[in-house]
Amino acid sequence: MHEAQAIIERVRRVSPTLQRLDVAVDRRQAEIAPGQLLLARTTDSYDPYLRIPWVPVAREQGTVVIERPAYQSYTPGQIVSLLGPVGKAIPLPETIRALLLIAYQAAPTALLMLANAALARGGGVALALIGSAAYYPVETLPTEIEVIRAHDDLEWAERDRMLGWAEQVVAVAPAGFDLPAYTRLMDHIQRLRVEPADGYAYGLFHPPMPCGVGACQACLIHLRGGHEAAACTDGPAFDLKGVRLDGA
Amino acid sequence: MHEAQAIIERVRRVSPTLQRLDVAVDRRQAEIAPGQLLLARTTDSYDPYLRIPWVPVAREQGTVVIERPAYQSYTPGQIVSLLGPVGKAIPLPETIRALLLIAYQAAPTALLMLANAALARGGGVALALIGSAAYYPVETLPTEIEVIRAHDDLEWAERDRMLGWAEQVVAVAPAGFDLPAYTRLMDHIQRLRVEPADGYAYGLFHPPMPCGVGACQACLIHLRGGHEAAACTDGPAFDLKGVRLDGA
Amino acid sequence: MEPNKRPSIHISGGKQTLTLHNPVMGASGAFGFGGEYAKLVELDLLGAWVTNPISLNPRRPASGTRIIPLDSGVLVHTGLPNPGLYKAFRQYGTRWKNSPVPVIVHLIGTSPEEISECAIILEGHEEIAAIEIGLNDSAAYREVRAIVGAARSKTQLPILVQLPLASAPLVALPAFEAGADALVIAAPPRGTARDPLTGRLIGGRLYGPPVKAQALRATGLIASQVKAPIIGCGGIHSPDDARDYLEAGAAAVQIDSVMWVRPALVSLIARDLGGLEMTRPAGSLPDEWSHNTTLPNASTRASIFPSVMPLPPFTPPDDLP
Amino acid sequence: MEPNKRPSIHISGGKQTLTLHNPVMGASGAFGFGGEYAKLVELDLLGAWVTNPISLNPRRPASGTRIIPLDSGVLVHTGLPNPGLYKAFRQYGTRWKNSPVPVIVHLIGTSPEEISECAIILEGHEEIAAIEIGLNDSAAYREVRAIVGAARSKTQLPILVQLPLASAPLVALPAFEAGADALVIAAPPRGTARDPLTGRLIGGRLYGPPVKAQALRATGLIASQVKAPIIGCGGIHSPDDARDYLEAGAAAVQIDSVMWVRPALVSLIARDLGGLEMTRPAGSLPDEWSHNTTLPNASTRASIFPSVMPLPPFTPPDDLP
Ligand SMILES: Cc1cc2nc3c(=O)[nH]c(=O)nc-3n(C[C@H](O)[C@H](O)[C@H](O)COP(=O)(O)OP(=O)(O)OC[C@H]3O[C@@H](n4cnc5c(N)ncnc54)[C@H](O)[C@@H]3O)c2cc1C
Ligand SMILES: Cc1cc2nc3c(=O)[nH]c(=O)nc-3n(C[C@H](O)[C@H](O)[C@H](O)COP(=O)(O)OP(=O)(O)OC[C@H]3O[C@@H](n4cnc5c(N)ncnc54)[C@H](O)[C@@H]3O)c2cc1C
Ligand SMILES: Cc1cc2nc3c(=O)[nH]c(=O)nc-3n(C[C@H](O)[C@H](O)[C@H](O)COP(=O)(O)O)c2cc1C
Ligand SMILES: Cc1cc2nc3c(=O)[nH]c(=O)nc-3n(C[C@H](O)[C@H](O)[C@H](O)COP(=O)(O)O)c2cc1C
Ligand code: FES
Ligand code: FES
Repeated sequence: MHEAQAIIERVRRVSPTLQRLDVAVDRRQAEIAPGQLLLARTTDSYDPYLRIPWVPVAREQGTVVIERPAYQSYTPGQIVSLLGPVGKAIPLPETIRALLLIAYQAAPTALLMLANAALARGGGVALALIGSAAYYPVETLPTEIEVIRAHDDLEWAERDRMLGWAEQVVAVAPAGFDLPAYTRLMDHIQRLRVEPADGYAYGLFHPPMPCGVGACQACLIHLRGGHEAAACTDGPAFDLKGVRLDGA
Repeated sequence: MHEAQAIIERVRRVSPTLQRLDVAVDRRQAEIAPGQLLLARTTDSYDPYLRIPWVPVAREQGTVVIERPAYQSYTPGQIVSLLGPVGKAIPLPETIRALLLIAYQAAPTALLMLANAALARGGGVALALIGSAAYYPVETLPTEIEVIRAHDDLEWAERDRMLGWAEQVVAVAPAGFDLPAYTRLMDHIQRLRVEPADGYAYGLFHPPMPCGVGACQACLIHLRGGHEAAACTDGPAFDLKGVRLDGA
Repeated sequence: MEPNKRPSIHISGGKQTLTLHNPVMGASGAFGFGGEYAKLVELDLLGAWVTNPISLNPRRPASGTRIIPLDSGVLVHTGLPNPGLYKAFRQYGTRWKNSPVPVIVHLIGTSPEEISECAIILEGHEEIAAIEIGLNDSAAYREVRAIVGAARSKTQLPILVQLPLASAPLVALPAFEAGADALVIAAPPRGTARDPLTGRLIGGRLYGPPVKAQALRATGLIASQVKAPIIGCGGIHSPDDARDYLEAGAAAVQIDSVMWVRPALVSLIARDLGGLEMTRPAGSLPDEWSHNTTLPNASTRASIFPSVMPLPPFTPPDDLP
Repeated sequence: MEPNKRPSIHISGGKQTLTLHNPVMGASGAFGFGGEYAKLVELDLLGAWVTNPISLNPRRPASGTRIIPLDSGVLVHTGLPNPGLYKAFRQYGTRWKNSPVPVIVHLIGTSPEEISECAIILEGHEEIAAIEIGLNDSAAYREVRAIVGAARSKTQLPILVQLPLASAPLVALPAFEAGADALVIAAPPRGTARDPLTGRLIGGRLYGPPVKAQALRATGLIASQVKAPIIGCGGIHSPDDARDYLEAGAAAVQIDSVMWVRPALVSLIARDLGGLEMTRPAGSLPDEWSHNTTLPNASTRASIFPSVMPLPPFTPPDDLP
């Protein structure tokens, strides 16, 4: 975890709404693992003030690939300041066979590096794109991923079959709507498996992160047992069994 | 004077330090005269907050040419918001024969449209680039302009000859250093011509202009006789005979 | 002009009433003396406008007038130059008479004596709809009572008192008790910054979006404590900004430096808050209407939420809490 | 580390003295409890650092913790969660002992009783170099005297009092008279903004460069009125920002949210103000040194002066006034 400069080497439009940046990063940031973030400053202006979270969709040989909305402007050669890697890797079993990823009303961007890691380990990967996530341009995804799209919420057709199939489930939902989304996910899981195993279902928590180092206390997640953990140092992925989903 | 959108149609690097933008502006702003300004917003961010003054170096058929530092980034097709024309035209005699322009420790940008107007009327134009202005890339200037460069202040070799030759003198100096610069210019002029004629020597005043319409009272210039005039509505050019050069 | 859908606001004082057909006003210090903005904004959409600060006697500009750009804002130091109240009437009286909406004269509240004299002068002028008194940052309980009381005893016009941000929670009640008919919260806060031209530290008024959070907080606090009509003021740069003040308890708002940086927003804010037609008229140019103008910078700001990042803004489903 | 060229600063209180080898400190609320920034900034360059606010008893985070992006700043609402003073010692005591520079504990100044009890606890701990007391925005003369006086009567440690920006000019003197050894001006001002996620108005602390002008003004005012050592705090984002506070009368500064957004600037500011070596070391990477980092945005700001526009920054000749 440190602050370093990085260079945008290539800018590619991958769909009408998305572009991907190949960013040459320093050695330690190139080791970034699935789930971890980089906090980026791209201008000298303090507007916007907080760093922007960048979750790579892939990494390779000193380069990370960052997905951004197409309407933003980036230039090859542009120098950016990156703080990171922030947070912990999403735990992925060495011998994962079946990984279910769920993007609920949110882009699946933060799940894609994990999908690639599971594919590399020979696992099967399914990605459920729910609600607005169904508009995500799937042509950008590896073809090995089985994509399920559902416009209406968590009641998608294949849900129970997929939850049974999966050895591990990792979900992402937007900040502010994460707790209700994960509550319903856990309800469904509990109905299928009386008590889900530890490490079966993870949720990503992406509150804004002013500091990224556990200092500002602005990204706390309430855990069972009455204590809190910082999304920036203990997350962003939390085993949903351990999270107080009522937020209290 | 109104607010309208404009489109940057072309971006040309004209020297290692300068670029020029061809900006398609609306009908009324296309009528901008030498000395008048446009106040530009180029981003949605409020940082920077105040509009940036753009002084065209040329205009033609619904387009104005704007000179900007090369390190700034503009894109063809970019839409900008312009407020203007702000201020009054620099008065130029219909039959000007000899016009002396002086850029003192400042870019001559704001003088170039006037230079072109005088050339178009068949007049001779000399441009004295003094101090840091001597670094201005002269290859961007019309070849008809006689350029004099002097590194050391207002003591340039040709000074007295040029002041005698000129029917009209227009000088530009940076905000904050305008009064002392124009004081010395007037001292030189007074030594040559006991009392300079009205309308012989103009100075451009470019204080920051928050509003551009005479409302905020932030751009006042002290005139002889104890009253003030707003640079944004009565300037930016003032007959230096009427200005209180001691600033009081 | 479209029919006005929102009920008018009445601020009664003495025997006269200030009626605002729109809750949006132009603020003192930004709007000029004589309707300088008439060519740039649709003046007749506004509820009223307030003149630049005027003193009994003329004030020269500060010898060191300074504008200092800050992050997302600006510091302005002018010394509040003005021709004095008598000459102001000669210079601007006709324009005040011809204003399509009420004109409020802002008086620099230096002393009770000066304020009395100004109030007496204004009393005879029908073109003036109300008085706004500006208070010094350092004016405390007793001085505020004396200044506002002096105006109250001399005029039947409605009196607005514009409170300094720093002292607003302390002087709101004395200003109200001494006869203010409405409180303007707040005057631009004062700050110090280094002038890049002279290298000196300069004091002045602060303008820009960052002012809003503090003025909005003061508005909420005072609205819950003082039974006066409140006019919110500070950092308004969008209809949403203005609506935030209404939700915090203000009856109306004043807009200031947004007029300098994006004059087109003035009509947009007034139309939105006044319940006027917002639809883009057929054939209008983009200059005249832009959805985007209501949300400057919103897309950049949204980027701190990575999960919603590359998708268009989304609405949560109804069945989520 | 290069030799320190600037004389140390001594803040004496009770029988003990806080010695700052560098006038730059890390501020409470931004720097964490236990040196979370040790991996990101050169802690040993700082004069000291202040812990996040700690209360006698534990405080849970606000149920609606919220971060609201603003123009060039941010509103933060956390509810000041902390484990309480006893548990804080168990959790962070070792790190405080091992800190290369003095650790100052920030106490939430709720009541005289609570502050007394906290002061007694701290008294026995050598790893604590000083106490900083945070005051509530609404605390007035009498309450400030009582809270600071309670601490003074129970500890020989130097006492810093961090004043709310809004009330700083009013409570500086009572805080000093009741025993403060130094005044920190100011705590982050409080504001209100709309949370884009919940649509509700939220109160919280304001951070970012726009805070500076107001805090710098308060520093100048109070330095001229109160004979206490002043520590400037608010919106510092460059060595020049920090130097402005020293020129306005501060003896030292605290830096806060710049650590979040540009941690590399912390060393730069400390090196500059401490008189340490600023030259770029041969072979260093651009990350480690950048002239540009001292002037964020300066080139954009300069563009409001059209005459100097397309030329590099220029120095006026000596013979101009
Ligand atoms: C009795 C009275 C009534 C007033 N009523 C009104 C009113 O109705 N409306 C209104 O808007 N204004 C009012 N003011 C005026 C207001 O206080 C300002 O003086 C005025 O706005 C002019 O502001 P300025 O910045 O242009 O000039 P000045 O206020 O003269 O600017 C100088 C300021 O810079 C500050 N300063 C300079 N150097 C430093 C430093 N190193 N550190 C910290 N601070 C520094 C000083 O504190 C001072 O405030 C009133 C003033 C008085 C005395
Ligand atoms: C006695 C006491 C001592 C304290 N000492 C310290 C200290 O040492 N250091 C420190 O940093 N803090 C201190 N505080 C705490 C401080 O006042 C805040 O309560 C604390 O910073 C937590 O802030 P918050 O924003 O996270 O939560 P809260 O303060 O609980 O946030 C709620 C805020 O939102 C505002 N608000 C909500 N809705 C609106 C609306 N519609 N309009 C306007 N305002 C609205 C409220 O006014 C309120 O201030 C102290 C508090 C008390 C009571
Ligand atoms: C590429 C794309 C992305 C979209 N993303 C979202 C979204 O994130 N949230 C949402 O509510 N609707 C989203 N939409 C839906 C549109 O805003 C619109 O409501 C939707 O297309 C319904 O209209 P239709 O009949 O065109 O499909 C998206 C549409 C497209 C084409
Ligand atoms: C294109 C260009 C523009 C310059 N503009 C300025 C200027 O505005 N002000 C200034 O003081 N020096 C200016 N300089 C001078 C340089 O900063 C430097 O001081 C100067 O080049 C002297 O060193 P030299 O030996 O390279 O000529 C400029 C130099 C160049 C090449
Ligand atoms: S972002 Fe600051 S504690 Fe997590
Ligand atoms: S810029 Fe506002 S009066 Fe001239």
